[in-house]
Amino acid sequence: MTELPGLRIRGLRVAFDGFTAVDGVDLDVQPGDLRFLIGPNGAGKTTLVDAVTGLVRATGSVEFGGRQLLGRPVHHIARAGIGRTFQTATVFEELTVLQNLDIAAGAGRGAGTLLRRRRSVPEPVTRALDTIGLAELAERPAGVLAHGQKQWLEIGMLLVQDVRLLLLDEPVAGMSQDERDATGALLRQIAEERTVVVIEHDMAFMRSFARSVSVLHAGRVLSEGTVADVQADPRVQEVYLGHAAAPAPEPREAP
Amino acid sequence: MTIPKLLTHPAAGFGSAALLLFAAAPLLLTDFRLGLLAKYLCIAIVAVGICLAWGRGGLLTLGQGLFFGLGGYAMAMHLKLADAGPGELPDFMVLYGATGELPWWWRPFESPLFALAATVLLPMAVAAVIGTLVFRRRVKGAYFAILSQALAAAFALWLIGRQATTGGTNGLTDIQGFFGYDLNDPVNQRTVYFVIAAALLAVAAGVRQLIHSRYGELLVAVRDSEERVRFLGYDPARVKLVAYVVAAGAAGLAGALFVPAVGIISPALIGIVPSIEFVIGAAVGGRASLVGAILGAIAVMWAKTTLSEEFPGAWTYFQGLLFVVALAFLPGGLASLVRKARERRSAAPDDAEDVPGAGADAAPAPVPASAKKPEGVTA
Amino acid sequence: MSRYFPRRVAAPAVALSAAMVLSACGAKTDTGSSTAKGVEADTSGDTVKVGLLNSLSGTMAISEVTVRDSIRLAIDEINADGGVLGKKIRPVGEDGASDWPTFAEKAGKLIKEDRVVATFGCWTSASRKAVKPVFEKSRSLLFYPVQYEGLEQSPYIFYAGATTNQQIVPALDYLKSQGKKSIYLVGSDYVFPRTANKVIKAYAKANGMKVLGEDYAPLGSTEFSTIANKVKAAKADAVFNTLNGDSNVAFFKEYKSAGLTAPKMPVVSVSIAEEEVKSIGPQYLKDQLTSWNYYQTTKGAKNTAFVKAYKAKYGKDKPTSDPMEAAYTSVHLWKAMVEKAKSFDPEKVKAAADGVTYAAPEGEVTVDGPTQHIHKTARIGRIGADGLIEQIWDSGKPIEPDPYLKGYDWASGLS
Amino acid sequence: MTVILGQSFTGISIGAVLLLIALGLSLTFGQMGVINMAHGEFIMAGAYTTYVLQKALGDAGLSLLLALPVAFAVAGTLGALLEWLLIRRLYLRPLDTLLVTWGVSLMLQQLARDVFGAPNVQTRAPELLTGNVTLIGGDDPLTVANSRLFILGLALAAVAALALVLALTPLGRRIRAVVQNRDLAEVSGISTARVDRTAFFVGSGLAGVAGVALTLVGPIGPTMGTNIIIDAFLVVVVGGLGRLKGTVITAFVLGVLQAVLEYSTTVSVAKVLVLVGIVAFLQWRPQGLYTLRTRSLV
Repeated sequence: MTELPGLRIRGLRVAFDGFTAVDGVDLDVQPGDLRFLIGPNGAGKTTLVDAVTGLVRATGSVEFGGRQLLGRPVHHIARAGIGRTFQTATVFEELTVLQNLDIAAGAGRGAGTLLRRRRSVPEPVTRALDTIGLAELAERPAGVLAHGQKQWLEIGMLLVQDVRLLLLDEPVAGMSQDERDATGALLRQIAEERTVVVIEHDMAFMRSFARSVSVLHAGRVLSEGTVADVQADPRVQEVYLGHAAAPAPEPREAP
Repeated sequence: MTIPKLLTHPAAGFGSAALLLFAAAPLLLTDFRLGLLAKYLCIAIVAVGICLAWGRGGLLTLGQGLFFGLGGYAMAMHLKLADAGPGELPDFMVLYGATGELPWWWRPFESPLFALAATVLLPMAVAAVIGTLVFRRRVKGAYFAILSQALAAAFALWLIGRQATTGGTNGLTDIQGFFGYDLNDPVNQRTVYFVIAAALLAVAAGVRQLIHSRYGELLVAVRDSEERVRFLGYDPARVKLVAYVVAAGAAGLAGALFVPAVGIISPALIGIVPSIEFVIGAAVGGRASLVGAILGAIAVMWAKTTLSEEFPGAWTYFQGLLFVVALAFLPGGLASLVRKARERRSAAPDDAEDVPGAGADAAPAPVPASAKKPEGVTA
Repeated sequence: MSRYFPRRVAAPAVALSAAMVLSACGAKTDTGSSTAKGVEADTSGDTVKVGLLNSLSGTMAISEVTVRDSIRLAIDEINADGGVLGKKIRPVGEDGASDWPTFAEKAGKLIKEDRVVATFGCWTSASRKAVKPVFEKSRSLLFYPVQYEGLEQSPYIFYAGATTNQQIVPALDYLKSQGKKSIYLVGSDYVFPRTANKVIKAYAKANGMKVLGEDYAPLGSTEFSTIANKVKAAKADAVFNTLNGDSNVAFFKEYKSAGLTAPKMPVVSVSIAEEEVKSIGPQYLKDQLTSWNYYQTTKGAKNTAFVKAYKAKYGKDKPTSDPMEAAYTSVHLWKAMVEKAKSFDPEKVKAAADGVTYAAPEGEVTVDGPTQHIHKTARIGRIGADGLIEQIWDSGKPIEPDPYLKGYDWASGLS
Repeated sequence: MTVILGQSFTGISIGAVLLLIALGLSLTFGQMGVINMAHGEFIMAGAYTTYVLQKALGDAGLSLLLALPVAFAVAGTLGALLEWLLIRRLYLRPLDTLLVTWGVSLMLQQLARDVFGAPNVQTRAPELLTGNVTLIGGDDPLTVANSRLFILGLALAAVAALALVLALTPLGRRIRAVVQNRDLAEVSGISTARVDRTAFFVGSGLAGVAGVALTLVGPIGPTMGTNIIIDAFLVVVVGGLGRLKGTVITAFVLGVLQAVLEYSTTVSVAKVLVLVGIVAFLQWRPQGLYTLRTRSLV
């Protein structure tokens, strides 16, 4: 296996009409990490991911495997091996699960392949179907899937896309406990070969699966380290609970 | 294969269409009605392109008149030059005061090969330029529709303003021959009909192949969530561009074939109103269904002829009502009714149903909650 | 297996069509059009059909509906009088929808499906140009009721409206006689105004008049402040107006707002008849000039009867106008020609046409056989506050039609 | 010199007409995102209202003044009706809205044709508005038409009124809230459906007022709306959605541009150049002159 690239962010800043959403973030995610980004609403978590994936304009520096990402179009960043999901699962509802995955696998296809019909299922797609457990539902339109299944499908799409870095925005929001556990296991499995960054509000989920955590507050990195480090940080406690000195933030349902 | 399955098989559809077009229609219809059918088929060719660009790609091409016109004028210019004979000016130029010299941009159309190629390639090239600019800047949705309309209107105005070299409002009319064949001869008129029918089948087959290819699936994906496709590493601008250019080529071909069938091309076929009328057939029949779009276009044109023969005012009401009913209450068009009926009859999944987007067809693309604002441009 | 199908079907389709093309070759253009035969009209029953081809919808409906009405009036009169050659006339109406290709399509339908003996209608030159090849190919007759730009002579069209030397040239003669030395040309952007203005410029050059400007507005355009400014700045002695339809309304409102009036700078219009005066409003048109061959106020018992019959049939507030009168007259002229030829056959009707006369509301008119135009009297009118047009000058006698202006030296370079 | 000044005013007065016809759209299209192709027919309804009132009352001045509120109400009601019958079902499908309202516009045109006849109808303008004011006297006088001044005044008054309503009244606040965040507004107890309908009433009503003004300069007929609708949309698009300021500036800029080009070329060429210019401009600034930068995804 080749050396995994890591993510290196320096002085990242995003402003909308006078409001600064991300205000000078420095962040390093080592190759093979399973990093959780937490923080209260409006901390700039999603905007950070938006900036990394080219969706919003930002200043500063974002390097992945030594390559500068800022300023490049979204689809180039995607081809550089960075994939993401959204808070609300966005799969192609009218296409089948298989078609969703096939499209995700095909960014590099030439015109000749594109203009022909799909004759067989590409090998990575078969593998991904197994990994995300949707092999049975391959011919169903994605629109009829349950919420959790859609989230898995999204993750599956990132797998076949063969990204090196996965940026997941609240992947377990709205899932049952069983589904959460399954998702967590899936993320662990994925993180063995790739780098994963997860935005999450669910603290129990974070505690169970995070390898490292960064806490964002008001557009800045407040604290960073292992789960235990972060929980022990008084600044984090203050942000989450006001002045109370509770030992750890309470688990909190995502909206 | 069972018999019912055979009947619903797409090949059977093409076969029976060919049978209808090449055998039944010429036998049953008078020369005049066959001529009308030829005209309808031209509109159906435009609808095939619209089905791809709008139904599959979500690009509301309200300016197809532009491409129809480019194709039509390219063909008509050559035919007028051929009618005039070598070295002579077309009749209208003499009449409206050209100075005896053929304008430089007419010259290449003296060559039949150039003209034939231009009927399709010229609209495609123009579409490629427009599309590249527009899609790169992420102009989409209604903005795209209004811009296409403005361009079609501008082209029509430009043609009208240059009477000495374009025939102005009259357009190019009184076309006598078609590559050496006399268009006055009913036999040749029939031949023109066959050419058009064959062109329709060929274009439909080509677009069907596109729709069922991986590209077709990708196009639906772009329609439903362009941003998501971009995050998968594709450039949606290029995906849309292909659909737009192919639709332009179909419209250009239709325009070119319209000229020998009807004997005239004029700015009246290019502006805003005809451009919208190109869309209505596809909308009524089912924008995302190829068969629906073709049959819809033919049916609407037929209704226009018949209704306007009997009650000219009623046609306008009817046309308005068609838009309202088809789009507000039946967004999948008649094709969605047929599909529902078929689904009700046989719960078993059909072989032909693995078409992307077949399920909800033209039901509106799911819109993220944040998109209650108009589709427009993004930063 | 279905995935292989497009290629399989496309191939036979292409082959089939290629075979069709090869097997079904008709006449080549260079062998002459001998195989193209005219369409024979149906004269077998005790009625004959005639086609009525006007726009009943779209922008031109405004004008063309009135023409349709007067054609029907003429047909009713003829039928009440026993018909033509003992056969009653049955009108078959079609809507051209203000769209030229539709005109061509409907003309084809009238000739080939309804097998009419003659067709009356069309208004714009563009619609006439669109149907001209249809009538020529089918060898069927069209009677065209509107003044037009000349330079045309189709063997299968009878032109019942004025050509340039019966409307535009007399108007210019009148302006010249009034001592007007400079004119400004305003027109809609289409065939008639552009061609008319070519004639006007040639006339002006030969007659020592100056053309101070020439402006065209797109059909349907309703923004005329710039043109009014230009006209005002040019300080011409008169304006020659060939605008069409809606544009006239906006133009005259702007003209009045700019402080321009008929005594200062009269406008001569050749497309504004009584119907248009009504929709623009006499408020804006008072004392402006028009040039036509007929006005509702034209003197004569025949016109009194025509106006009375028209109002009785269509309403008291409906004015009669030149194109309506020409359309009405054209039906009666056709009847006279058919009766002279004793046949509905277009070729025989054409042969009999020369010298056929009819006592029309505008006075006696005569068909000129060689050009298939009509001898008509030119009349300059002044628009009154009541919306009617009062004749202030006429040519005294019918003017011989000269569509190519061959009788005018200054026009030699025009065609 | 006079010509240049005269042409500048012509440009401004063309701009005033554009502003009037686009103003209602800047609310319904710019703020609410509804593409209403029948907007032109609401303008037509306003014009016919003037005609009917004048028939009934006789006096040109009185009927014109009275027509302003009545046309606002007539066109506004038509708009609210359209919103209630069709548009509210289509808020998520802007392209379908475009085509549906096109169909409605066809039917309204034919209705006008059946009720009032295919020919244009005429209204008399009050004598006061048919004259002109001389700004510079002398041999080459610079005059400005009273009707144009009236339209300019009316356009500016309408803009001011709309701006005030949006900025100060509870209705305005609700409209802005719904535009900015529909879901949040709904949760905060605002009936978005009712706000939509009211906003549509106001926007369509403004079209009616524009129709009254147009009777002074143009024809009143069934097709008067179609001729101007695309221009109106382009003004709003170029100005930038959701920005009244953008609509106002764009209307006047396009008016002056049109006037200058018309003077130096021909009317047709000017129109083509303006259309192509707009397309080019949108290449450069796809969101129009003024834009709201937001964090929205799509």
